[in-house]
Order: sequence, then C-alpha cells, then structure tokens
Amino acid sequence: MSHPVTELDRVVIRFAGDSGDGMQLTGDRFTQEAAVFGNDLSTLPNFPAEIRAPQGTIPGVSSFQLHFASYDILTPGDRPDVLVAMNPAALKANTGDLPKGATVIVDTHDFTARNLTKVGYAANPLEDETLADFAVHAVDLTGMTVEAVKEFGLSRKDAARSKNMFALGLVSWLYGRDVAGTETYLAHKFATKPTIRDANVAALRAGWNFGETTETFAVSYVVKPAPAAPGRYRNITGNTALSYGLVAAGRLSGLPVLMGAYPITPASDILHELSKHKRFGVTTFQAEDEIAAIGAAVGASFAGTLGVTATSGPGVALKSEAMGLAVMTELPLVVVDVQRGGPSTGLPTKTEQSDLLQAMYGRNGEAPMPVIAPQSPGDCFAAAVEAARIAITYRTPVMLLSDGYLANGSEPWAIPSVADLPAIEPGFATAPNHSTTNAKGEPVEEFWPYLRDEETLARPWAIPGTAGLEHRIGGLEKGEGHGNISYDPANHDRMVRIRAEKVQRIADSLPPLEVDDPSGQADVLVIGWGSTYGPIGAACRRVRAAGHPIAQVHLRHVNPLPNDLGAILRRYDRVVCPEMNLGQLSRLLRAEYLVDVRPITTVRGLPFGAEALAHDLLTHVTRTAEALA
Amino acid sequence: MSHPVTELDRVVIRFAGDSGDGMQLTGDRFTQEAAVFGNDLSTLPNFPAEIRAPQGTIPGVSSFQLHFASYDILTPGDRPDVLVAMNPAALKANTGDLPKGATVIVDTHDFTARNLTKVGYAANPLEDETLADFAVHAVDLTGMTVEAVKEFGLSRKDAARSKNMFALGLVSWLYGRDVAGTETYLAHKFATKPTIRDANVAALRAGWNFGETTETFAVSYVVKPAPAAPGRYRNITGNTALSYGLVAAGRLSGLPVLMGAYPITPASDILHELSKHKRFGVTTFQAEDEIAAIGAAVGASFAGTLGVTATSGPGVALKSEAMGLAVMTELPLVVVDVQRGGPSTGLPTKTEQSDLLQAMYGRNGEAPMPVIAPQSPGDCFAAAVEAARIAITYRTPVMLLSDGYLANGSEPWAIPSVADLPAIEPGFATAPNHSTTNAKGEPVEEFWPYLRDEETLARPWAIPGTAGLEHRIGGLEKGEGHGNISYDPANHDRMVRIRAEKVQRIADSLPPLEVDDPSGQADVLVIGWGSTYGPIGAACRRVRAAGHPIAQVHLRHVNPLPNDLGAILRRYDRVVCPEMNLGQLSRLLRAEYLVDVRPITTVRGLPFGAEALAHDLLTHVTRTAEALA
Amino acid sequence: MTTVDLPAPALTAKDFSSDQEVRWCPGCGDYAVLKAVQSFLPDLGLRRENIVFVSGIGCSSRFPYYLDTYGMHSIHGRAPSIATGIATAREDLNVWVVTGDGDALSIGGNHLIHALRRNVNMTILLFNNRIYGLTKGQYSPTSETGKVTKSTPVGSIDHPFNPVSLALGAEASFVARTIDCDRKHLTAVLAAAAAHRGTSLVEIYQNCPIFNDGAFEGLKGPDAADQLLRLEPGLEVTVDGQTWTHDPTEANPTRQFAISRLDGDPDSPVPVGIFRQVDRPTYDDQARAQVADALAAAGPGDLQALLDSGDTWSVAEERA
Amino acid sequence: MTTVDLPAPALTAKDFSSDQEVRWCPGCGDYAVLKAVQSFLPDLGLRRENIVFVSGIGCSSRFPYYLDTYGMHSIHGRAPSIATGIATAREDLNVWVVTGDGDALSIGGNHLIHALRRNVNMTILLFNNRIYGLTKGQYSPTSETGKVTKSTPVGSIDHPFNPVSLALGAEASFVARTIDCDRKHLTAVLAAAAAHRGTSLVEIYQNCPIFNDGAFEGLKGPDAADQLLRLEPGLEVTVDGQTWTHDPTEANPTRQFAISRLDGDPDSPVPVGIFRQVDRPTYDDQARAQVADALAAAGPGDLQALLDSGDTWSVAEERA
Ligand SMILES: Cc1ncc(C[n+]2csc(CCOP(=O)(O)OP(=O)(O)O)c2C)c(N)n1
Ligand SMILES: Cc1ncc(C[n+]2csc(CCOP(=O)(O)OP(=O)(O)O)c2C)c(N)n1
Ligand code: SF4
Ligand code: SF4
Ligand SMILES: [Mg+2]
Ligand SMILES: [Mg+2]
Repeated sequence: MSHPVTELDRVVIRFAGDSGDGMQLTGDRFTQEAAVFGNDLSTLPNFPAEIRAPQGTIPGVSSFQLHFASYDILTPGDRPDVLVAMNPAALKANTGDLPKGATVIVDTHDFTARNLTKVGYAANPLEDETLADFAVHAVDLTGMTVEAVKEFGLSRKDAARSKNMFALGLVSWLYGRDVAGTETYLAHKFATKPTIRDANVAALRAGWNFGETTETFAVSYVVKPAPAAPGRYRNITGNTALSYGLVAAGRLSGLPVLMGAYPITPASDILHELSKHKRFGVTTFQAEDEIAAIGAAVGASFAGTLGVTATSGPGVALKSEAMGLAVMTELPLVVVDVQRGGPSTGLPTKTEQSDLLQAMYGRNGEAPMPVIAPQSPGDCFAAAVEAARIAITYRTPVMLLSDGYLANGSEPWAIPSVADLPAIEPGFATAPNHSTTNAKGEPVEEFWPYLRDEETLARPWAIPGTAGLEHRIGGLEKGEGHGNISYDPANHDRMVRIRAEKVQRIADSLPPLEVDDPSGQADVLVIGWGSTYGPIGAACRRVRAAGHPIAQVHLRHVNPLPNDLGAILRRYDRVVCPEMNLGQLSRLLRAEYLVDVRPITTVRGLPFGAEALAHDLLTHVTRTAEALA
Repeated sequence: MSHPVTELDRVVIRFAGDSGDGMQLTGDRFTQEAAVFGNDLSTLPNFPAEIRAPQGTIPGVSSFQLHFASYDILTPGDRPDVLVAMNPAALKANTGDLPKGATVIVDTHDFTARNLTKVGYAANPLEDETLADFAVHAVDLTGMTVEAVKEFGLSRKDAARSKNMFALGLVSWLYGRDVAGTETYLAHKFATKPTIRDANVAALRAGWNFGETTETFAVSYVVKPAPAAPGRYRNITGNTALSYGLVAAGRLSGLPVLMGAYPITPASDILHELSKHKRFGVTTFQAEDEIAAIGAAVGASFAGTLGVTATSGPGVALKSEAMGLAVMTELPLVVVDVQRGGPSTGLPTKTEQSDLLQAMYGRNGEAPMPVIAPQSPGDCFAAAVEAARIAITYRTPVMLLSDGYLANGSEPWAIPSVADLPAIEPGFATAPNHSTTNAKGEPVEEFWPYLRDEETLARPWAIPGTAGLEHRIGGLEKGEGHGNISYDPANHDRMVRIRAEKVQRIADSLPPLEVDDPSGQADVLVIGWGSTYGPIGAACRRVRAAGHPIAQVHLRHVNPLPNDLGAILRRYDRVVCPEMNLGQLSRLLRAEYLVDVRPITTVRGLPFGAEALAHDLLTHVTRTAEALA
Repeated sequence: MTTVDLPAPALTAKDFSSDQEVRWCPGCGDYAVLKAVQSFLPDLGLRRENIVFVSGIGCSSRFPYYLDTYGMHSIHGRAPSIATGIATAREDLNVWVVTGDGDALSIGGNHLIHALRRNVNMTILLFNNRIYGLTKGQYSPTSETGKVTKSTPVGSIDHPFNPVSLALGAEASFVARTIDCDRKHLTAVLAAAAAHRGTSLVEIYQNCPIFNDGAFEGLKGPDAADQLLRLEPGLEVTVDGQTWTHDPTEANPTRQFAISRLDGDPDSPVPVGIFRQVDRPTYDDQARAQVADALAAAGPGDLQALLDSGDTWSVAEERA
Repeated sequence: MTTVDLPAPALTAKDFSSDQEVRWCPGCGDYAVLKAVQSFLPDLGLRRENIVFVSGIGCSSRFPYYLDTYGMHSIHGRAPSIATGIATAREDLNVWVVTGDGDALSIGGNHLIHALRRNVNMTILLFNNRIYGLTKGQYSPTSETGKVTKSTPVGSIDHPFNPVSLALGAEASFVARTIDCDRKHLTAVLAAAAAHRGTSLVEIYQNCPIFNDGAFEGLKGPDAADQLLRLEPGLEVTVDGQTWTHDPTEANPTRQFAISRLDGDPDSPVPVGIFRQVDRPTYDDQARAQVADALAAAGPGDLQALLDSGDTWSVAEERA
C-alpha cells in the first residue's frame, strides 16, 4: 500500500441514499466486514415508512449508521465521522448531523439542477460554501460503476444499481477491510443470476481499486480489533436474537412452540424468522388479526405448547382483552412488543419506549403481567429465554418489551453454548392433586386446577390428553383451589391478591442487581430499562472521563421490580432516569419507592445520543454536588 | 291505627328472593315510595350473572337493598335492619350480613325439606336456634297471596307470582308508606293485562292489610322526611343519569349525538336509554363489536357530531387502539366505561374501580386522555356533561369512569333546571386560518388543521361540508400546525409534548377542590375518586362522630389532576386513599406528588361498608396522632 | 376429528356430565342440545381427555362447564381462534367450539369466516336464538329486520345474515343446520359434523324462552313437517322457480347456496340438514405436514448449529 | 351518494389533487386507480367539501392524502366502521372507503361483512394485490395457496377468500370487480358504484410490482380479451356446465354467486364488471328516518321534560 495509514480507535460511518439504492445492504456488509475483522460495533438502520418513497426526495432517504471501534462500544454513535451520500437528498438530510471535519463522500452523478431544486438546494452544495466544514470527496460513483460493469452488457439502469457495491468497495479500502466475505455473499445471493453477481463483484472490486490507485484519499485508516473474550461470535440483530431465543426456549423446555402473529412493523421479522424453523418444532400461524394471533397462542398453551405472539404497540392494544384471559386462566404465554413511535399508527419505522405503561396496565381489572426488556440486540436472546422461563414456571403471560432500535440494530454477539443454557421445567400435572370424599363418604382423588405451588404460587398445568385431569377454565373469576366459577366476594378479593402476589414472587427468583459505579464515589445514579442501556452506558463513560463519578443500574425486569432496587435507589442523592418516552419508568419508580426519580426524556423516534445525554447527566451531577456542598 | 308507632331516623332494608321473584321491582317500588315521602335514600341492587339462575339456589338469589333516612345519607347501608327473605336460599345467603336484633320477614312457603337441603340447611332454621339473634316473622306470604287473588282465576303458579307485591304491601304498612303510587304504576305496567294488574293490586293491598289487621307486628315505624332544598326531585340510577347527561350535552352544544355501542353488562342500559331519545337528535348504533362502535363514534365526530361510546372494562380493552386514533386525530369523543369486576370476564354484574390505570395508560405510545368520574348515581348526569365539555372544548377523547354500583344504584336527584346549564361551544372552524404565498408569490389563505388555540391548545374542528377547509387527518404523526404526515424527529418530540400539555391545560379550567374538614383540625386526609364518595363520606362522619377530626377530598378529575391537589395533600400528616382496586389512584398520586398515600383496598365486587371503612380510617387517625404525639 | 385411534373405554352420557350445576333458564333450548351432545359424545369412541370444548361468551357459551372433558370458556367471539391454536398444536385432540349468534356472527364474525376458509379441524356449534341472551335481550345479526328489543325500541333496521349463505361464501367445507328440539336430527347432523375433517359449522336453531320466545315456533310441533325442508342428498329443491338436486358433496357451492336462500323467503320451508360436506385439505394437517416434511428432509433442528449460523468469527484467545 | 342536490361548480381532476406528494413505488397499480378516481370525481357533480374518503392502513390506504376532499387515514381494518359513523351522522356527505386485501379481508373482515349486510351508504374500493404491501410482502387472505412469501417460506396453506362470493354471502347489495390498468372499465364500474344507494363493494385487481408482480399479468396486454369475462346484463355465462344469464339486478344472488365461482377455476376467464346491483333500504337512511319519524310524531325533545319525567316529587320550602 502506497498510502499512509492512520490508526483510529473508533469510527462512525453513515451510508445514505435513496430507498432503492441498497444502503441497508451496504451497511450490513460493511458491518459484517468490521465484525469479522474483530471490531466491536453497533448499528442503526433508519428507513422511511414507505416501501419505495419517491426517488430523490428527503423523505425517501434511507440510511445505515455503523459505529466500529477497537474497544467495546455501546451505541451506534451520535455523529458520523464519515458520510457516504448517494444523491443530493441524502446529503441534505444528513449534513446537519455531521461534526466539523467529517469526511463526506458524495456520488456526484445525481447533482443535476432539477434534483437539487427538488430537495431545496438553491445552488450546488458541492460548489459553494455549504460543505466548507467538511472534507468532501465528490466522485462520480455511478459513472465509474457503469464503466466498471460494462462488460456484462447490462442496461445503464441495471448497471448503475451496483453503485452501492462500488461505494462499499471504496469504503472497505479506506478502512483496510477485506471484501472476500462480501464476494462470497454476493455469489450466494445472486447464485441464479450470474450476470448480476458478476457485475456486483466487479463494482465492489472497482471501488476498492479506486481507493487504492487514485489519489483521492490522502490516507487510509486502520481501526484495530477490540478486546474480546475467546469464543465464537456473530453479528446479530435484535429480531433475530429474539427469534433464536424463542426457538431455544422451546428446546430448553422440551415444548413445541406455536407462534401466532399478524405482520406489523417492526415486529414482522420475528414471524419471518420463526417460520423458517419448523425443524425445531416451531409452528407459525399468520392470523387474520392480532386478536386471533394471541387467541391461537393461548389455545396452544392450553394444549401444552409454548404459546407466543409478537407485535408492536397497536397490536398490543388489540390484544389487551385476550391478555386478560391469559392472566385469569394462568397459562404460559410470551407476548413480544417491539415498540415503535406512537400514539396510534405514529411513526411505524422509528423506535420508542412508550408502551411500558401499556404493558403494565393496558388491561381491564387488576391484571398483573411480568414485564421484561432486553438491553441490546444480542441480549434479546437471553431476554426471550427469560420471558419463557417466567411464563412457564409461573403460568403467566409475560410481556417482552423490545423496540425498533433493538429489532433492527445489530452488534457482535458471543454465541452461547447450548449445553450451558439452563433447562426450563414445564412440570405438567399428571395426577390428581386433591383428596376429598364423595356423597357416599368414599375417598376420591380429584384434580384442582387452581391449587398452587406453595413457593411460586403457580397453578398446575394439566394438558388435554391427560386422563383424569379433565377440567374447564375461563375468564370468569375462579374459586380458590378448585377453580370453578365463583361469585363470592371474599374469594374474588383473595384471588385478585393471589394473582398479584404470584407475579411479585418472581422477584425472589432474580439475581441481585449490578450497580456499575467504578469509583464507588457516585452521588448520582442513572437508571434505565431496555434499549437505552447502550447510550446510558456511553454517556456515563463520558461523564466519568470528564472526572465525575456516576453510577448506572439497568433493569431487565420492570415487573416485578427487583427486591434490592429500593435500597439501591435510596443509597444515592439523586436518581435520574433517561427514557425514550415522557417518563414512564420514572413514574413506576416514584410510585413504588417515593424516590424523586428525575426523568430525562426524548421522543424523537431515535435512540439517545451519548453526547447530549452525557451533557444532561453532567448537569445532574454538578447540581447534586452543589446541593451537597 | 291501633298499633304503636316508633320513630326511627334511618332504616336499611333488604329484599331477597329467587331471580324470578321480582325483588328488583319490589325494591324499586319501595324506593319510590320512600323517595316521594321525602326520605333521603341510597340503593344497592345485587343480582346473579345468570339470566335465570337455578331456582332455590344460593347463586340464584337476587337482592335489593335500600337505605332510607330522615337525614342525608351517603351509602346503601352496611347491614340490613330488615331482611325480607322469600325462600330458604335468600335467607341463607343473607343472614350473615344481619346485625343482632335485625328484623327478618320470611315467606315460609318454600321451607320444605328438599329446598332446605338444597341450600345446605340440615334443619329448618325457622325452627331451631339459627335465627335466635333476630326478630323473626315467619309468614306464609305465598299462601296468603294466592288466597288474596283467587277471585281472578289465575293458575296457582301465576297467582303466587304476586307475592312480591304482598311483601311490598306489608313492608309499606310497616313503615307507614302510601301504596297509591305503586297502584298507579301497576295499572300502567299491566295496562294490557287487566287480570294480572288486578291480582297485583289485590296482593299489594292484602299485604298492607295483613300488617294493619293482624298482630304479627307489635309496632310500626315512621322515618320522617329528610331535609332537602326546595326543588323538584326524582329518584335516578347512574346509568339513567349518565344517559340524560349525554342527551343534555347534545343540547347544550347544539350537536347531534351518535352513540356507537356493543351491549355489555353493566353498560348496556345506557344504549337502551339513549335509543329512546331520537327526538333529541340522538342516534344509537348497535355495532358488531366494541371496535366498530368506537369507530363509528370517531367517524361521527369527524363529521361534526358528538361521538359517544359506552362499554365496560373488556370493551375498553378492545377500544384501546381506536382511542389512540382519537388522541392523534384530536377529535371530541366520550368513552364511557362502566367498570365491573375484572380481570378478563371477571365478575360481570359486580362493581369495581379497577380500570383506572387502563383508562390512563391502556393505549400504545404516549396517548394521554382526560379521565373523569362521577361520585354518585345522580352525579353521573353532571359528570357526563363535564366529559362532553372537555371533549368538545379540547378536541380530545375523554374517559368517563362510572361503575356497576353507580350504574344500578339510585338516589334522589335534584332535577337541574335546563336553563341554568352552561352552553358548550363547538366552535367549528369556518374559514382558513393560515396565510402563505404560493409558488407564484401570491398570497394564499390555507386551512391548517393542527394550528392550535393558544389558551387551550385545541386544534380547529373543521367538518365536512365546509368549503375550503378540506383536509386529511389520520393516525400517523402530524406536522405541527399544517398537520401533514411528518417523520421529523424534532416534530414528533414536540407533538408528543403538546398533546400531553393540552390535556394538562384542562386543569386550568377546573374549580378549586373542596376539602371537607368541618373542625379544621384534621391531620389525616382521605382522598377518593368515583363511587367511593358515599362510603368514604359516611365513614368520615362516623370517625368524626367518634370525636376524631378527619378531612375528605374527592376527585372528579383524575387526569389531569387538579392544580391545587398537591398543596392540599402536603397539608396533611397522612393521606389515605380507599379504592375498590389494589391501589390505583394511590399509585398515581404517589408518582405525581411523592406523598406517601396509603391505600385501603377492597376488591369484593361490592362497595365499601361504611362501618369497616370507618374502622380502618380510625386506625389511621390514631396512628397519626400517636406519631405526632 | 382425531386421526389417532385410541382404544377408548366404553363411555356413557353420564361420563360426559361434569359436576357443575347447569344454569340456564327453565325451558331454554340449550338444555336439549346439551343432552344430545352428552348422549352423542360416547359414539365418537374417543377418550374424554382427548376432547376439548372451547366457547366464547353468551348463555350458550357456558356449555363447556357442563361437560367432563377439557374445556375453555374464553372471551367474546374468539373461540375459533383459540380452537385454531389447540387444533394446530395437537393432532390428537378432538376440538369443538360452542358459540352463539352474537358471539359467532357479531363480534366473532371475522374469526368464524377465517376458520372456515382455512378449514381447521373443529366442529362449531352455533346456537342461533336470534337474540343476545346473556346481556338480556338486544337484537343480534340474525334477528329479523324490524325487531323491537331493548336497544331498538322502534324496531331494528339491520338486514340479518343468513349464516349458511355467509359460510358458503366464506369457502366452508361443511355447513349444516338443525334445531334444538329435534333430538334425532340434531344427533345425526352432529355425527356427520364430527366425522368431517376440517371446520364443520352447525347452525342450531335454539329457542330462548326469555327474550325471544317462539322464534322457531313454526318449526316445532304439528306443522313442523310443512315448515321444515329436511335436506338429503338427491332431494329436489325448487328455489325461485328453478329446481335443484341437492348434493352436499358437490365442489361448487352454488346449488347449496341456492338452497340456503330459501330461508329469506317467508313462503318457503326452512331447509335443515347438511348443505355442504366436501373434502379439502385442512389447515392444521398441512401445518403439521410442513413440520414433518422439514424434519424428514433435514432431521430435527440443531440449536447450536442455528446459533452458529451466518457469518461468524472466533476469538481464540482473550484479546485485550 | 348524497341526496342533496347542490349546485356544484364544474370541477376538474386537478381540483381533486391535494398538495401532497404521491408516495407509492414506481409502477404501483395504485397510481392508475388514483388517476382514474381523480378524473372521475368531477362527474359526480358534487362539491369537494361534501366528499369524504376514509381508509385503513396499507399502501393503498394512503389514497385519501392525495385527494383534495375531506379524508381520514384511520387504523388497520376499521375504515368501514368509521365510514358508517360518518354516513349515519350526515346525509349530505358522499362517503368512500379505500382499503386493501389485508385491511378489508384480514383484520377488517368483520366490519366489511357487517357494512355489506347493513347496506350503509358508502363506496368501498378494495385494492386487491393479493399481498401485504406496506409490511413488505406477507401473503394475504386472497393469496393463492402455496404462495411463498416472507412469512411462508415453504408456501402458504390457507385457502383464499373469493371476495365477490364472500360479499354475496354477506348480503351485499352491490358487488363489482375491475382492474387497475383498464381505465375505462374502472371508471364505468366506479360510476355505477357511486350511483348505487347503499354499500357498494368494488374489488380492484391491483398490481404490486415490488412484492407480487404480475399477479394479474394474464389479465392485461394482448391475451386479456380471452382471460377476462366482462359481465354485462344478459350475458350468458357457463359455469360447471350450467349456463346462466347474468342479471345483476336479480334479488336472489344465486346466479351472481355462481358466476363468482368461475374465479377459482384456472381454465375459466376471470369475471369482471358488476355482479350484483339491487335496491334495498340502507341503514343510514332508515336510522335518519327513525329520527325524523320521532320528530314528526312528537316534535323535538324537551330536555327539561325529559329530566322531569318519571316519578318526581317537589320540596316547596327548604326542609331542614
Ligand atoms: C368484549 C365483550 N363484549 C361484550 C360482552 C357482553 N356479551 C356477552 S355475551 C354477548 C352476546 C350474547 O349473545 P349470543 O352470542 O347470541 O349468545 P346467547 O346468550 O344468546 O346464547 C354479549 C354482547 C362481553 N362479554 N365481552
Ligand atoms: C393493528 C395493526 N396491525 C398491523 C399493522 C401492520 N399493517 C399495516 S398495513 C398491513 C397490511 C397491508 O396489506 P393490504 O391491506 O393488502 O394493503 P396493501 O399494502 O397491500 O395495499 C399490515 C399488516 C397495523 N398498521 N396495524
Ligand atoms: S336468556 Fe335465553 S338463551 Fe339465555 S339461558 Fe335464558 S332462555 Fe337460554
Ligand atoms: S409495495 Fe406494492 S402495493 Fe405498496 S406501493 Fe409498492 S408497489 Fe404499490
Ligand atoms: Mg344468541
Ligand atoms: Mg394488499
């Protein structure tokens, strides 16, 4: 290599183009290259709600951001160091996020007067002062791509389609990344279309060579591998990890899995993924609506299968009544909510954490449901297994709260060894559990479907096909123990409290919380749940790097809250809770512990930026210090 | 009258019999007699979920309790002073509630060995010590009824049916009540069946005469009229009052009303009542389900009508998604939830307050809705008008939380003068509201559907048919002002906060809270919402009567909470919140004000008993006093 | 219908009665149907534990409580969905749905038509009393236009569904109608419905003496013979002047549909019996076949291999 | 259709185009339908402000944004309910529903069949592309069995609905089918649908070039003539060997149903045009008539009298 090479410890790169430009694929492939190289990484895809938004418009821009580093990182990064913009719209939509000095690689091909006007550029930004703060590389990526693939005889339009691979090749060169994996990938993907395959590979190589042979880029960079424990890794998105977690839960419990679902963004991929795993005893049922989907899952659970349903906020709203039935019948059920921007249809492709209170309270009557949340894309696996453990052990519907960021974002995942995963015991009832005498005074053995395990308060799960345990359940109030309909006031009061207590008892099965407070000196505790783990962690690092101690604790279990949480919260002078909603966990904590939890909220459809969050946290830290001084 | 007459200041009487025995009618009529006489009163009907539960069984017992007094009372009473039991099941089911010394009037007719065994009486309770604590009058009501009506040539079975009128006549005599009103009522009800009419009237008179002429009762009683402000009164149930309130809201706003509903206990009577009032421009639509019902109401609101839907908890669960649409489209809508025992199908005919958190949070995303609750049956009228005022003024769906007790319970209601009710101003948009220039630089007037009123933050309501204001709304996020779809992150954050702020601003339109603390010395404040008003008030009276000051405040508006509530709560050493759930308002208050609100909860499907509640309150008062000492 | 042939012990109607007290109103048509079902169930030759009754909400939906089988009294309108889950999860279960005209055709209409088109193995007993019984007497989607009820004081204005026509339009593979009071006919129809593989819909005219007494009065008692058209294969039926030979097994549902339209005609007898009975693949059999095929083709899934799939990399030694 | 005759100014297609950028994929069949509707709307002779378009969720449900009328892009499957509210509230509005095969037949199936049986004044445009477009390509209730999609990697096992048969089974008064690319046919069908009093259902075959390209390929281009059976009153149609004379106005829907079954037959042409067009009272007209009758009989309600009704009593002087 004739170019000088500069070492960096982290890079944030954003690929942006029209929805049809293949930016998600470009990002995915570059992510894969970085992953295989050994960087730690985190990604943030961002696409419009339209299938194909109008070409060349700002709403039509699709982007993919990747943060990769030589140390462990927690977020996809706030501001791109490098922007690859495939057209004027992509440039316009993204320059606002760039820090001074960022590198901008622009495909000049579409910078016609008409296209510029369409997005509101009065003049060509490549020719005026618009991009003065950035290092701009304006190159005709499209033109060069067409040139590179001309031997394959494609139409100009089809030829130009490979420009994303040209861009990928160029960026791969820039960071010294091997494109062999992508070549294999292309060979596989276009196995049946050899011309397309060859054109893409040619474009990819041409991009790489363009970097290598021209003087466009003065330096290239290297970002060394990040520290990592030994083991096998793969890059994984939250939706895939969650699906694998459900498949694993079936295996670990020995139960078949029946997933009822109705497609909805951003949860549909869970249905798509699970539909591939019939060999694991997983059946998927695409229902006519969300209610039928959960209905089938409840039916399947009654029949001795692990019933699962996955949806997003509007679908959860529709499932509310049926979740109540699962609460009353005390059947295992996993309800996955991949949260998106609300209310109503809201912002379907954006992320948000605003279904927490719906998950807690969105049912008629006192209908408690455990609520658990994964903290990163890879963690969706473990969270799904945990949801199934609780559902099966305690005979209860469980709400698993993922979100759009986790669903589509990815990170390297240390692949667990299946042998190390703990079994889940369905413990089906097989025999009568209650002795009584019949009218003639003879002893009789009966089955009482609401006679509970003393420790967990779980009721027995007797599945059809088990002789002698025939019984009827339903949504009317049950008599304690025998489970027949009961209108007795005292019984109802007792049953309402027992159902609440059962969910509360789950807390006894949880490990102690881990508070991250490296200095042990913090006065301020930051608490979060779900996908804010990364940004909060990154922000805390910044605060600490600026010389201020700060503690972090993160909740996987939001209901029941861990037994040790109250004591932890009271240990700090100030508790701060960042959330992608208007302060929903804050409300729960304030009500539960009477601690003045202070919300930091963002409802932008995007994860917290670490920098901005660090700034807010710092304010809390200094205010607290002032108050204590 | 030859009998001695004793004066009482209050009586609680319970009529109990088989579901088919007409106890609800007997209770209603006696209530009417008491009302016309001028007593204050409060009623509690209680009936099984089955249409006709099996005869002679405990689950088949239907009862009606009436509390009437010579002073203003607040509850239907805890324990009956008088029980009228029409069969062994009714006796068995109700004796547990009787205080020592209670009067028990029993129809001996059905006390056969078989019937006794059926309900678990080993021996005839009329003949052993079972009723030793009570003043028992065992009379063959059925036999005497049959005798009294024999001239009408009815079958024995039909003749016996009038036994409830015989019982009513007897009890009317006992309390010196005029039966003329009931005779008129019977004449009207059975206008087309003269024989039945005559038999009922004959039985009624026979009952009265039986009391007058026999020596069965040593004394009769008089309960004098209660103090009352001048005016016209009627006895009214919550469901009727609520329906009238909706009719009135239509009149006061000048809007037609369209009510979409799907029948569900205990809300169906609102549909039934409203379906009678077409002359008031009220249209009722019995939809295929709860979702279609609210859908039609939302459509009607879009079209410039006051959209209303009424249901109970399971129906609210189903309407969750559509309520979110109403939040996003900011259309006026009144959603009535007549709460019943939950979760799931729960206890359909029983009362509960357990949908409060569902009302607050049972929607995806940040979807704030005002929540208001009536405090007594008659108050349902004013609460419904208030719900409509908020819905129309602020362009928002409003949740009106009634419950089974309010719905079917009744009380005397001072009929408002229509002329005194305040108008509600729909303020339809009639003209463009925004000036801009078109491509040619010419000024253009546009209509922006999301340009808000500065004070209320309400958006304009431009209804189809208004030329020039054509616009499109929907469930996707709206751009501030213009209302077109917007995926902009900053806009979304702003809109989420604006919607929250709009609901918050409603608090500025509320009157100051009234704290009832006669002595001004209370350390303990009792706070409640909805139908617990009566029992809490009655319990507070008892506490005060026992020499302990205690303060009471009651919320009509649960969301937003009144502006002065925080200061009020902080004024007291202890705040106690009785609720018919596991502490839902307590949670809201704790989260909002960080005040250690202490819940007192009952989930028995029945209102609080004033005596038991007074006992609990007293404990709080003495503990607080101890702590302060 | 289960495909698993179990050596079932000989059972009697009594074996299928649960210990719960039956709580319908005196004279309710539901009693007769319960009796008929209890008497008929032993004929299935199945073990009690392999039978599941699922219902929605309504008077009729109390049915499962009275049968000593597995059962679920679910929520309003959703029984077909729950039954779909049960049937798909378990080949060895015999699944029944009990529902009312409100439960099945009002709130649950969509689940019903989707179950029919999918042809999931279940037998649906639709108790049609043309009224909402449990909520005390509002009109239902099968009530006649003009009906005065609690919610329609001056008469309903909805045009009713014809459940048989609706089911035929929804691709049903088995559709029949019978009547509560005719035990023999009811049992015969039940037997055919239970024997059918796929979704069988049986509409049962059921009298509600409390809120809609006599809705089917003409179809009972002495005149019944004139009023009822008992469908049999080969029966010649005249509709609107056109004569049809009834063949429930005909793939094209047109003639069956034609016969279903007799219902709307006040001058025609009401057709009862089996309208349609055709074989086509069932949803749950195919779902299981897809699982079986996947297993046959590639063996049971290897969880570790699944987790290890895709582009992976290894870190051999701690990299710090 | 409105009954109020307004002196509408002469409008053009352009008057019906909103300022919002159309955001379907290039080549999407929705464009053609939008153009046709925009061009056709002026023919209604109505004022823009008296027209309301309501849609559910799906690609096609974006339709209202592009029309400069009143409109609501509601929630998935519920447009017919919302339209029912609008139509019942306002006699003077012309109400349209725009929906997809998923929106109308999957999640919204129940509202659709109930709207049809009630016969509420609205014109429903059902864009059938036999796929879920907006959620990126899962099979729908009209997808052919065996379809490989994202959610059915080894082929779907659901038997599809025939929307026309379903509608006829649901007592529809107007049912038609047309195709996105045939502007003339589409416009003619739209005109008849809009003119019909009651619920008109128009199924529009619509190509989704992204997720289900060519679903209706045979029906376009040179072979179209053989593949399409253009229904006209009096046309002789042979189904399963039986010949029928098409009469959309016939009260008994049997023949119309028979013709709808041609669809399932791969060897037969696909019938398009008007299957059924019969007059029967509409829900909203009757609802308004009940209000009008009540008013005519007893005059406008007196609120004070209502509140004062029942057994009342008066307290003349403060009673303390
Ligand atoms: C979600 C919901 N909505 C409404 C109800 C009230 N409800 C219970 S049963 C029923 C209709 C009953 O009619 P049908 O299905 O015909 O049964 P029947 O009682 O006549 O046997 C209704 C409206 C409910 N339980 N749940
Ligand atoms: C309650 C709810 N469930 C699911 C979705 C996701 N969703 C949106 S549109 C759609 C189906 C679209 O298919 P179709 O109606 O055929 O319309 P098309 O996009 O094909 O025009 C689905 C499943 C949603 N928006 N809301
Ligand atoms: S109300 Fe009617 S359907 Fe219900 S149990 Fe009574 S008689 Fe039967
Ligand atoms: S996905 Fe299909 S239906 Fe949707 S806009 Fe694109 S082409 Fe049209
Ligand atoms: Mg019924
Ligand atoms: Mg579609």
